Amino acid sequence: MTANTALLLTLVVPLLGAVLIALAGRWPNLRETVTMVTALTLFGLVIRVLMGLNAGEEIGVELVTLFSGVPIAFNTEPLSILFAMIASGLWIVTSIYAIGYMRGTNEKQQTRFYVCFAIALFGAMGVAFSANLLTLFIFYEVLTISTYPLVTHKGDDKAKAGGRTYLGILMTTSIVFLLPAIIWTYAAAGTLDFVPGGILEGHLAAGSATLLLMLFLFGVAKAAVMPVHRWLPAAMVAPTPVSALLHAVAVVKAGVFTLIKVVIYIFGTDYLAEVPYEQFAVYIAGFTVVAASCIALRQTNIKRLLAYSTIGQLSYIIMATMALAPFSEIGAAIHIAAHAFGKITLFFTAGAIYVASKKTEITQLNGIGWRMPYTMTAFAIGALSMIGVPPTAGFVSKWFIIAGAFQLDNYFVLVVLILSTALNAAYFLPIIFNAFFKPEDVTPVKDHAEAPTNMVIALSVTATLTLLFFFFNGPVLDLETQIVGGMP
Amino acid sequence: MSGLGVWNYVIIIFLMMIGLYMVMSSSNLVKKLIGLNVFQTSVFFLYISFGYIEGATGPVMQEGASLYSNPLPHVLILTAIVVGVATTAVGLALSVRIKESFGTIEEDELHTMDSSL
Amino acid sequence: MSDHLILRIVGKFLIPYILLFGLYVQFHGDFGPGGGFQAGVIFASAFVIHTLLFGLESAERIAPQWILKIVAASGVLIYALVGVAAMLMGGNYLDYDFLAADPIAGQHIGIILVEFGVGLTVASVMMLLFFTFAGRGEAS
Amino acid sequence: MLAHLPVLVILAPLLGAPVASLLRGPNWPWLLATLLSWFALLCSVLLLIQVNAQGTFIYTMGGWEAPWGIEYRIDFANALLLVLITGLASVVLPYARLSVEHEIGADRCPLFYTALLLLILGLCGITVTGDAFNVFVFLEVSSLATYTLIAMGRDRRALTASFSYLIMGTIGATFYLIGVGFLYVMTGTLNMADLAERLPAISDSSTVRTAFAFIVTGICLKLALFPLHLWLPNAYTYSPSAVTAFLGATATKVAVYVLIRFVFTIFGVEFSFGAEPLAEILVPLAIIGLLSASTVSIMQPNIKRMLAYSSVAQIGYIVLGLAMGTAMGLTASLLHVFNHGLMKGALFMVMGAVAYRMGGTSIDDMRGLAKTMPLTFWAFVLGGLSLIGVPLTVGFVSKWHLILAALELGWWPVVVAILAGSMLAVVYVGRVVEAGFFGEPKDATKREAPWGLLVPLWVLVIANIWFGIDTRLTVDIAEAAAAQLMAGGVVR
Repeated sequence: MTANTALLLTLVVPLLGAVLIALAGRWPNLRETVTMVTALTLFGLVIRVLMGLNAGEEIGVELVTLFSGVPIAFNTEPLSILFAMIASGLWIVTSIYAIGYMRGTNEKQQTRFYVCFAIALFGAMGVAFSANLLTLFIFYEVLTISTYPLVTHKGDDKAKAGGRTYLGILMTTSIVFLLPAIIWTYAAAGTLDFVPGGILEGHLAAGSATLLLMLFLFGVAKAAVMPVHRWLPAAMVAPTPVSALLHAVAVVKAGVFTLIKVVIYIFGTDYLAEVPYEQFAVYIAGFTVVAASCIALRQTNIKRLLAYSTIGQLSYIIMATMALAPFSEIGAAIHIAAHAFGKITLFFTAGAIYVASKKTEITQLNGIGWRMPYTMTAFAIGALSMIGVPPTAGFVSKWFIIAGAFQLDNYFVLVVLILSTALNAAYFLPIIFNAFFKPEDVTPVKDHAEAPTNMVIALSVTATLTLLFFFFNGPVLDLETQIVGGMP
Repeated sequence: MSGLGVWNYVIIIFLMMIGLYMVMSSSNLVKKLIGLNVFQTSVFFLYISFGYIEGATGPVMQEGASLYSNPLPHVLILTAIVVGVATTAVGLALSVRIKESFGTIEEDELHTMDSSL
Repeated sequence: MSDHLILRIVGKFLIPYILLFGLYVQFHGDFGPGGGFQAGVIFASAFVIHTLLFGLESAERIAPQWILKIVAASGVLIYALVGVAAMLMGGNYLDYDFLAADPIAGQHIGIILVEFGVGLTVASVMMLLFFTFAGRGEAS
Repeated sequence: MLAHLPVLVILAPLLGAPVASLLRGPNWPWLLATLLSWFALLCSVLLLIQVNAQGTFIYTMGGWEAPWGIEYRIDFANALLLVLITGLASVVLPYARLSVEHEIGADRCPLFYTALLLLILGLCGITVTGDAFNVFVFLEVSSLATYTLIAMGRDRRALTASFSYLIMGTIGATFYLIGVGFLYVMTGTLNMADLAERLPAISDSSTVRTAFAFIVTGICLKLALFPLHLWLPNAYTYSPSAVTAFLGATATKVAVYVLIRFVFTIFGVEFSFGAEPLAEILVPLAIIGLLSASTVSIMQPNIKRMLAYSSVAQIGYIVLGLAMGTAMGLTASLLHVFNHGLMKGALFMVMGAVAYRMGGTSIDDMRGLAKTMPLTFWAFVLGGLSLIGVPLTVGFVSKWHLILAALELGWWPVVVAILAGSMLAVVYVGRVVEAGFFGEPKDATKREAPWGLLVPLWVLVIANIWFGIDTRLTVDIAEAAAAQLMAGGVVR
């Protein structure tokens, strides 16, 4: 199998999986086997593409031409392979987890759940391997639409309201900001291909370039920059596996991934540095980091807290990208991975707590650490990664971002990082402390122990990954330095 | 067409306005149709007066005639008249059925029955 | 109006001439003013007078609605098929030149046939319209 | 036979209509009409291929050369329209069998199919003819058929809807007739190509300007441009489902075609946009129309009516494109003519299927549709996405070109308006989808619509996706047509 075939199959397999899952809907065991097989196959295919990339194979597939010069085309580069690996790899873990969660909570419409999940992965793969902005936009929308039934899974009024906010914001921004930005780019440059060094240089007036950058920044609402972040907390009405994989990994990372792509391959970092007021993007992201952390501090619901934490972490990545230092670009790419491992662990634990004890509020967690030791240990690891304490994944990326800030003497970035680290610590550490060292204040509704085994396995795996990433980040680092053209 | 000066147009415009005014102002559906007919007929006159040439004979080949009226507008209007008849017939048929199912053909009464009309 | 003796007598007297005049206008159409439209209306007007004078039932005995429908449809078909015939004989649609060996004869044949079709349709449709409206009033 | 293609398209319904009126029962006329519409589609496709291969296709009726006789003149623009009309007819007719028998009753079926064939005849006729007066005749043929078809709706309000359409439609057509009369007086010809040749020399005269005003106003009435759209919502709401699907997809589009033909071919770009303030008039009307109609459609409890208002809004997009007076804008306009035909056809057919099972088309009837009629529901979702303009659907293709055209002119406020219109579409489509997805079915015992309705429906839905992905056919033809029209369009 050539790498090109593998690339195409990464798109075909999740779709095919969706169809098979739908067909196997009546037999839950078969259905979940299919899900697992699909996830494993997909991961294998992504690995094959990675091997092709490392071996220097020519990778690129063109399907049909939509508009003159803009085909639906796919290729790969270090950033996309990283995103694809995270999304597909964590899908395996999430599937294991989801089986436990969905059965544990007796959700309805489970077949629809798995089908939509597979389609969402299809969207994520498409986003990852898009060779041009239009292809990316198409899969971006596939991702939006396919996750809507997942967000509204419960079907009650609260879910509907959440779904409305979710779809409303994502659709509005993508239609009102992102689409015109793309068409404008096309009108100016005559192409939408992702080219190292960018395609816009010399095609736009200075003021227009600033406006275009802002259109992209707010158009890609999946990156959740304030004030277009509100869909993310709203999406927390979804079942936890959805929040875990999609709203900590696939969907939100598709957002920041898009922005990084735009910065590196559409504008080009050199050109962007000349765009006036480009630093506004850094300030907006920095503000989002601090503001989101402050809001997170006041949350009582675990998942909402995690959602605001995600908003803050995403803006780290955006801030690092927009800072335009080579180190910070690498840091941004690595933080996609680092945050993914940490945040999925946190969501897994939130779901595990819910399944085991039906608890959703932070105040109820006192002393729970001794009832659910594995879960809460994993929680602690995830939280430490969010704060950026070694030896966790979060430390690695933060290191690079800070290095980038020094490269440019950008003290704003530095201050934001320090401030937010303090805030992160302020809202995560008390939870860990209370869970292990405070006594349970009320007797729980039911006497519970750990969550179902597959959930514990899943969250242990991701927690381990969070730790391992600290020690074995070499390959990823080597890969991602390619995007800035070698180690700076 | 010099023989008529511009009077034919004056008359035609007058008829046209009468027709349009009837369509707009009368609430009775049949009267609306009559107005529509007047309006259409004024246009027929317009065409026919286009075709008139002073001193010309009818457009059939004959000895001693060199100037013929233009037959084409007449042909066109013949078609338009047929169309007009058909429209009137459909309109009247509709009025009959409206009368049968609503019991009235007064537009304001129809409106009071159903505001969405 | 069946009790208006004068009208009835005059009507009876006039109707054949109206029909005859209709036929004249119909078949004179390719030489002088005339043709299917006018002829059809004149022809139908005779029936309208008949209906007014002798009642709908009597008129419908002469020209039942189902026959009129067939006639109306076949008039259109005659028109369309003449065109098709011209097409099959090598010309464009409705190119009468090709209907006979001599183009002028072809034009005559074509015009007469087409006008005949038009006349049939116009006459029968006019009658149908009148009968339909007249019949509607009685029923309700 | 290839030389006769333009007339064969017309001939099929012309021969079919009288025969259908004589047949009995619901099925025979249906079968005849369906086969003939397929035949017409075949001819249109062949015609399009011919035009693509050999350029403009001219057919003289009765062998009379152009200024004396009527000629049919097919270039890219009308070839595309013909494919749309006959294609939609070919899909709607198979669908009509069950729907019409259900809504109209078996005894009136022959009449229905006769009228429908006449409607197809009229629409195709307007499209192929190269004679300005002939357009009027076919316009009235199609209009008369339309009035009849609308009046066949089950609701008695169909009658009043049909009546007001009759009044408005006739006024519009008569306006058009006045305009054509003026042109004839000034030029002595009715042939479009001749008109185009002779008009530039005398374009200063006030008669020509008056003619232009009358013609544009008359056609805008027929194409339901805001604020002349008042006849449309009721007409679409109360007519039988199959009729709404066909009308919604084609009737106003043909009027758009006539407008394009007059503005670009006959009067020419320089006159229409230079001497006359066409853009200044049409652009604001189009924008107000698309925004206000979209807003109104959000509040409609009857989904058919909602879609009707959405049609008025979409007409706004189409007119906006052509009112730009650029090749790009015209391309977008032609594309949207075709694409909107596909999506509205599909959506109205969905409503027909809903009416078939649920007995109504209000939002209450749509509740819980995802459970009771999943295939119908998903067809609505896909059609709705196309209406919004989500990528990979046809709606996206035309919106893309429209925005590109507006950007080319630097009309930023127009871009904003187009996007705002899309947002409103999200709301009104989303509202129905939400009801269908989460609502409790009014009657849970209802089953999926029969295959006779579903298959044609899904054919259109798939066409929506297909032409959204494979844009070669539509975009290339629309671009070629736009280039031809911008160049004056007259190729002797």
